Amino acid sequence: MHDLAPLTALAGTTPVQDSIGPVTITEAPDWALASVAARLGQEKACSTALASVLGADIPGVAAHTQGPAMSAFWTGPHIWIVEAPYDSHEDLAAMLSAKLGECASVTEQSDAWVRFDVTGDGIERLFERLCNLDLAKLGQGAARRSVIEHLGCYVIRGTEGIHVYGPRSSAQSLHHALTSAARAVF
Amino acid sequence: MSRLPTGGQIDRTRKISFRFDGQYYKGHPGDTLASALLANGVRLMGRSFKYHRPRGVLTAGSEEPNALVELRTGGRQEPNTRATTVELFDGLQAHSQNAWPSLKFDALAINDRLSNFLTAGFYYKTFMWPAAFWEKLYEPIIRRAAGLGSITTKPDPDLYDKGFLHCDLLVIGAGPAGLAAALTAGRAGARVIVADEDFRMGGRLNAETFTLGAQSGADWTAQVVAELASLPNVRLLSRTTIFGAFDHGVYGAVERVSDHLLTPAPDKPRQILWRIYSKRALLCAGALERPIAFANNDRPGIMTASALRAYVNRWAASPAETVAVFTNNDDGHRTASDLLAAGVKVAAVIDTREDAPALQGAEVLAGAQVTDTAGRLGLKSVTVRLANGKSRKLDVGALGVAGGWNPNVALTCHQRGRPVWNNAIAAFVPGAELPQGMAVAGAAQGHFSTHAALHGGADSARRILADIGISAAAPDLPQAEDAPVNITPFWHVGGTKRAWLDFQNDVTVKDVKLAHQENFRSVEHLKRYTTLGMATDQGKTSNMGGLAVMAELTGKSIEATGTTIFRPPYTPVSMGALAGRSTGRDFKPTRLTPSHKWATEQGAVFVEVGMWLRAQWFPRAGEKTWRESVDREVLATRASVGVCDVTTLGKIDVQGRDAAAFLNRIYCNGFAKLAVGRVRYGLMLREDGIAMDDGTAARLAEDHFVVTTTTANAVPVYRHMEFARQCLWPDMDVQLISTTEAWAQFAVAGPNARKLLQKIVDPEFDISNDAFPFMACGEITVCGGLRARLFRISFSGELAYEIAVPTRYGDALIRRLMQAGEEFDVTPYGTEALGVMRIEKGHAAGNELNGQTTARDLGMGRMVSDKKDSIGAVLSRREGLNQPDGLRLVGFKPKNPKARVLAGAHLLEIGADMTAANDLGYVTSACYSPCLKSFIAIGFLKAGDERMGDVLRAASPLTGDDTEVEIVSAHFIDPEGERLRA
Amino acid sequence: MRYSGFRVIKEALSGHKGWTPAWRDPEPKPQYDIIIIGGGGHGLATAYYLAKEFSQHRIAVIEKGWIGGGNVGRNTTIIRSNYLLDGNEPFYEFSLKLWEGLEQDFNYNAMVSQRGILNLIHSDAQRDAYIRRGNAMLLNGADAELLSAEQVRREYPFLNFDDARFPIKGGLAQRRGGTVRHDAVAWGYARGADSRGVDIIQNCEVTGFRIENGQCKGVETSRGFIGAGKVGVAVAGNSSRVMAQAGMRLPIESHVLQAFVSEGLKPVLPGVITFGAGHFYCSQSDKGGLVFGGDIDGYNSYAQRGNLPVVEDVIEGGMALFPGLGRVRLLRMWGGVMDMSMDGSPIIDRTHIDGLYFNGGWCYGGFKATPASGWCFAHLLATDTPHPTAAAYRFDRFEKGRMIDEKGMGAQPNLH
Amino acid sequence: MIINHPLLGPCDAQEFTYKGDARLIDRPDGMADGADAAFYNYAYLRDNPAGQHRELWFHEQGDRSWLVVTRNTVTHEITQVELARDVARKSGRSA
Repeated sequence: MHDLAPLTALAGTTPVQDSIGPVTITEAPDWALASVAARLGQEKACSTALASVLGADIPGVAAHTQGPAMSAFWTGPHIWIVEAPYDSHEDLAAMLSAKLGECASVTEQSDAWVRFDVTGDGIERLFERLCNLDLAKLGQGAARRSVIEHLGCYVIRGTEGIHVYGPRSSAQSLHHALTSAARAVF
Repeated sequence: MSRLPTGGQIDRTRKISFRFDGQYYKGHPGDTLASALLANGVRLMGRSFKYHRPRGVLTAGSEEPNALVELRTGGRQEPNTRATTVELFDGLQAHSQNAWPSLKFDALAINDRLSNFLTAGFYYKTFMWPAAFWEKLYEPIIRRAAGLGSITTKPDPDLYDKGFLHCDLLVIGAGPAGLAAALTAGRAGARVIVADEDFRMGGRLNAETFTLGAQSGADWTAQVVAELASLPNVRLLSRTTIFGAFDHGVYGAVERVSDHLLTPAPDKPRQILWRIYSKRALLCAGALERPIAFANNDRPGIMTASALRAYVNRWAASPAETVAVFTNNDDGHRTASDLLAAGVKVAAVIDTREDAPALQGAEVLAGAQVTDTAGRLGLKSVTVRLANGKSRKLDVGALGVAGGWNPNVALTCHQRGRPVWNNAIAAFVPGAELPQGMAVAGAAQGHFSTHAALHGGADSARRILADIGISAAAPDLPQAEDAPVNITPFWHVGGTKRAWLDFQNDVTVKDVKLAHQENFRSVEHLKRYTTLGMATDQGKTSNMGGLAVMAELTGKSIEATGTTIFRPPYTPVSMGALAGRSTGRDFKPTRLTPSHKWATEQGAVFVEVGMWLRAQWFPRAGEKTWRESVDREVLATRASVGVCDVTTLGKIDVQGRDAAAFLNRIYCNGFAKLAVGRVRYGLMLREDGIAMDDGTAARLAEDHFVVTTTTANAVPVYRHMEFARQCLWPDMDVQLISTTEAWAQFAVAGPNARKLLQKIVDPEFDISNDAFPFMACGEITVCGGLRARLFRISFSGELAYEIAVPTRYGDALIRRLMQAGEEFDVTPYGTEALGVMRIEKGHAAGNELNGQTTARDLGMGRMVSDKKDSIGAVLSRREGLNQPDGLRLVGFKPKNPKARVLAGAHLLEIGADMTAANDLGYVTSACYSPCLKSFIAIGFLKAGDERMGDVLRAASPLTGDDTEVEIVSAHFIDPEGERLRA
Repeated sequence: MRYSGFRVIKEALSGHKGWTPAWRDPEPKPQYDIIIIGGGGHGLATAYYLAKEFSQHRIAVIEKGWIGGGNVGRNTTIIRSNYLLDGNEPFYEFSLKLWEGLEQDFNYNAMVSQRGILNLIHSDAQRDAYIRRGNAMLLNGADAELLSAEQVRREYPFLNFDDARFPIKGGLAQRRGGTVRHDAVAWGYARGADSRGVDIIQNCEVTGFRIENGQCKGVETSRGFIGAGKVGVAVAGNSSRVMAQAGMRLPIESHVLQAFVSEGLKPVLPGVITFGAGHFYCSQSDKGGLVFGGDIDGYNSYAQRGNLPVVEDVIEGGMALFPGLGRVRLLRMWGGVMDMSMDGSPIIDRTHIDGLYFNGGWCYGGFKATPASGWCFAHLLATDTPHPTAAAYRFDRFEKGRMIDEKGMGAQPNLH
Repeated sequence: MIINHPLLGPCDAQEFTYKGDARLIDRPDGMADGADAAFYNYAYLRDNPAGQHRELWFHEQGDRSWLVVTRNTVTHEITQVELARDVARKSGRSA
């Protein structure tokens, strides 16, 4: 095993957490991500294969589904991003491409994104200051891409709270946007 | 003291202290600055724009053209603030504007004496001689006299925010119509937003005395608002102006969160810009009363009758003990009776109608007109011409003018709909073409009675909710007045004295007559020539009068005369709100490289490269200039080894069975036959044949490439490839995704690059020159098992690699490289050294790929394959892009090595005149080459490839540079490429 | 009637009874030598110069609505000649020289105000590009000046130098640039043309061309057929629509550009500034309003109105550059139709139809070009040869690969 | 403006990047005779109608689909939105 120490997207050795009023905004670095895109003509095969890997239905348009070990969300026509705990799945992309074989193109995305988990009462009031998604219609299991302070982000309604994936290199700008909006609201 | 003993929606139990022009006054919660000043006996509040005439309030709302003040001080100083909308708060400070030395004595009031010379458009006819005097003399005087309030140039210390709201129904205006509509929709469970610009909902109900059922208007309002507030599906936004109706049901709104406070609470915004996405919208914006033009109708104390009534009813403030009303319709009589009821003396109601109704408690002068007024700083008397031709003088301190009501149609016209004329009310009402999803109800629709407003609001809400599948029941609505509109249009009293139409801009009836005389007769010409309607009220109080006068002069109907176009914003919106949080350093996001933290520790100097911050150079102790640092970084790299963070280059993962065939069409050069484990330089053309971007494509597997783009073009290139994939060749099996951020990538360059890498690359991977030659690539592991990608490519011209690891390990990797490289004196280098080395090597970059150059210009003409159909190939063959004397990329070496060659210099023959005719090309990139101990440059020269060895001038008259340069190959260093193959 | 200070005083003392119409409203004649379609700035200027400089007669300007109602009545009033390419710079410098003598020439005060224009620099690459441009300007006989950040700070101390996302690193100034009272330009040319016998016919819409065996004989209008020896089209915002009536497809897309004006303020901005790291440029009018704009909305539109995202983008730029703007209020916003050509540069050329000439594709650079555009179009109409400074503005440059692409954006109009 | 995305439903046009006339799908064959004229026409000439316009929008901040939007350039009313890939296939484009 190599001996290089990772940094979080906010350039720390431990995740940053902010509690502002009723909401808590937590940097969540411990996720491995890989994009899965169906090969042309292999859409069905890919869906089936991915579903069995997930142990759950593959997510439909703008949806997120949770499997026993892994979860996934829709990012475009026949394209999904698969999530799994980083410690157990650092090689997620390799594993997926082995399992999906010829029917999909798999690309490692773990470090393309920074993830923030936002929890607490009134997060709707926070997100109406951040992006144009209709939070009232963004029920559990919804996954939409939207723009937060000029940054293209995925906004996912989880079991408790909202997960935001933003471009990793802009982690500090996104963190600033989330926390300053929270202070403005609460 | 003109505060009435009783009444008004003010909290008399509390006193608020404020200052106007340094003078202390007291008011009550519920007051506006205007009502509080009137209550303190202050009628003079401002000066007009052109003639600097003394002015008081004309209205009680956001349409106020006269009573504009500078509110607050320092960085918070806010010019042109309507005293009629400023909610009084403790410690408020306001100053009058556009007056010097003081509001009471304004030197520029001299303009009023000269008014006869300063008629509409006079300035177009003079100030032409001598030409030079315009900027030097005339214009500075005009500019100083013009303008209204002033801003401090200090940064605004307050925060602003933005947000997004969604609803089934947006109700614009919370008067009787809006509240009835909101109640109807709210009870039906629809998602409703109710927005009102006032700090107290209710609209005119706050200013009227009549009852709804058994309740006062204010009580009914309070009850409805309370119910609405209790509904989770209803959102009430007071202090919120809907300022624009945009496409497809999108509305712009500004909520004034903190303007009623001395300063906003910490971290809280002053205002919020809401972008409201609505399925339907109901405009219940009410109507605005219009004045009548007569001689000297602009004196402090003369205001619209509804404003006079509002000050008395809502704020218990009367501008004077004795007042009169001048009207052409019944509503003026309502003002008079309300004032009487409040104990204000009404000297007379002057009614232009011969058949004017009588009024209990006040004399009605039927068929009479106000012909003049007196009182320079405040109204003292009005002169009335009676029906019998005799004239009478009335001593009054205030005059309420009732010229009829204009429905507030502005938002119905924001998508270029035009209002239509309605004779019954003598006003324009909303036309047939409304913004998508909008309906109108109440006074805004021309239905002026409270009964009509209530029922119009409720019925419209039910109708438009039905369109979107929501059925709503009719609410129980209270009995309310249902007075008919009785009006005989009357616009202006004849006479030779000035009668004001546009109060703020000082446009009088005379000016309209002059415009007509000079053939500025279209409403647009009228507006632009006289500035009628161009004041901060956007013509709300002035346009109708102007139109009516022009219609009279041309003999056309008012409808045929038409209106000018209503444009957003409905009322002026602060720039801060429209910018929201994106100010200062937060103007745009910042992208940081994986080695940013480490580079900061090294004391690196950073530079903005697009959104990225990159290390520009790494100064060391004792280095006095940036050049010292950069020269050191270049020499150390070329002598041993250097490391540079190149993560910012775009990376696109290209997979699929047709990946190679796809790239073969994207790049002008061939890619079909690139072997797995190899990298190739690629040049992309735009379809018009001009070079778009360059980079490398590494083939990691038969069906897997990693494409790099320049930092600047990462996004456009990805977009371009998706276009080709989805629109041009939809059945190619290709999948694309950006991996720019996923991998931390470092260039390791210099003779010792391999030795350094061999220390961290895991032993099972052979990176010897034979096993891993120039332009090889592969997936490897480093530092004991970390997955990585290695590319043997060189931008510097040295033996070089680019190594990529997952971004989270980028920081650790650069530290490890530095540590492992100590024995080679490894040097981190920044973008400057990178730039120097690429110029020394003659590599094209952004300055050369400037969107105007072809492959041929860049010396890569032969790369454009004619054996295949690739994007841009065909149009790159056009004659204009293939001239024998066309531009070619070449190198330049100054005859005197110490002489600077400047990027942006132009090339001319020695001794040739500095004229465009002699322009032979230009220098694109230049630097000092520490290796060649000389300045060097590259750039484009006409037929440059045939001019090797010639000497030209690189001239930059802009900077005073003029250097003799020899034309050389752009490849200054290692032209044979031995180093990078070593 | 000649305008002068004395005249103003004389009229003031005699009740302003002597002022005559600035232009007549004649009925169209059956036949003219030259008809100009479009009573905007360019059309009126063309007619003016045809009559004054090229001694042409029997000229009519036909306008669908009211004159000056196109982009000359709806722009941000900036004049400048700070162009890079040989195809452009001599033309815009010719235009600037005409502006400098315009008011005396047509006896109308259009408030030509050479208060200077400053393009701010925020990166080294931008400086390199501006140096290249500034030198091109000087080589073409225009004026240009490179300013350091400190010099910029001295002239505009209130810009954001200390807390900026993209720091100001200098600027390229053209002191002879400035602003003009835009409506007055249309009125001045109209009055000057009218006084030289040109018929200005308002409320007369062209509905078609009468073309007989490859020769344009005149135009069908809402007021009947009007014959002409030559027809010149100068209908910015409607170029494609009008030329389609002659069966032509143009290298043009029509886009909306929004512009903005603030409430009146006491003087704060000395000249015209353009932000180099965002979409924002601004000047202050003599009335005191800050007149500003930014980028086009980016989609084809004839609607003369835009949408919120671009409004916000422009004003974010304004606040980033000038943090004191926060409490200034936006008074009015509007949209104009920009005929965006495929390389960002205009067309002044003959068409393949004899007697039919075209002037258009001005993108959002049309106002500053008004005098030279009129002069050069008049030159082409009168002599059938292009004016030297406009010789590159040909239709066939796209087919031949001789684009004049200042920004290097290629054949995508919304990027120019 | 609001674009009713065939998969995602109503989306703010701000999330999209505009390219232009949907005829840009019909790229000529670069190897065919007369390609020069065909490409000149393709790259440079536009109908630029005042009215119905079929145009290409890229959902850059969304699902990365290219769409063909039928929009009225005078009223901005949008009457149809399709996935550009489907349109391309319908018009006979393949690999």
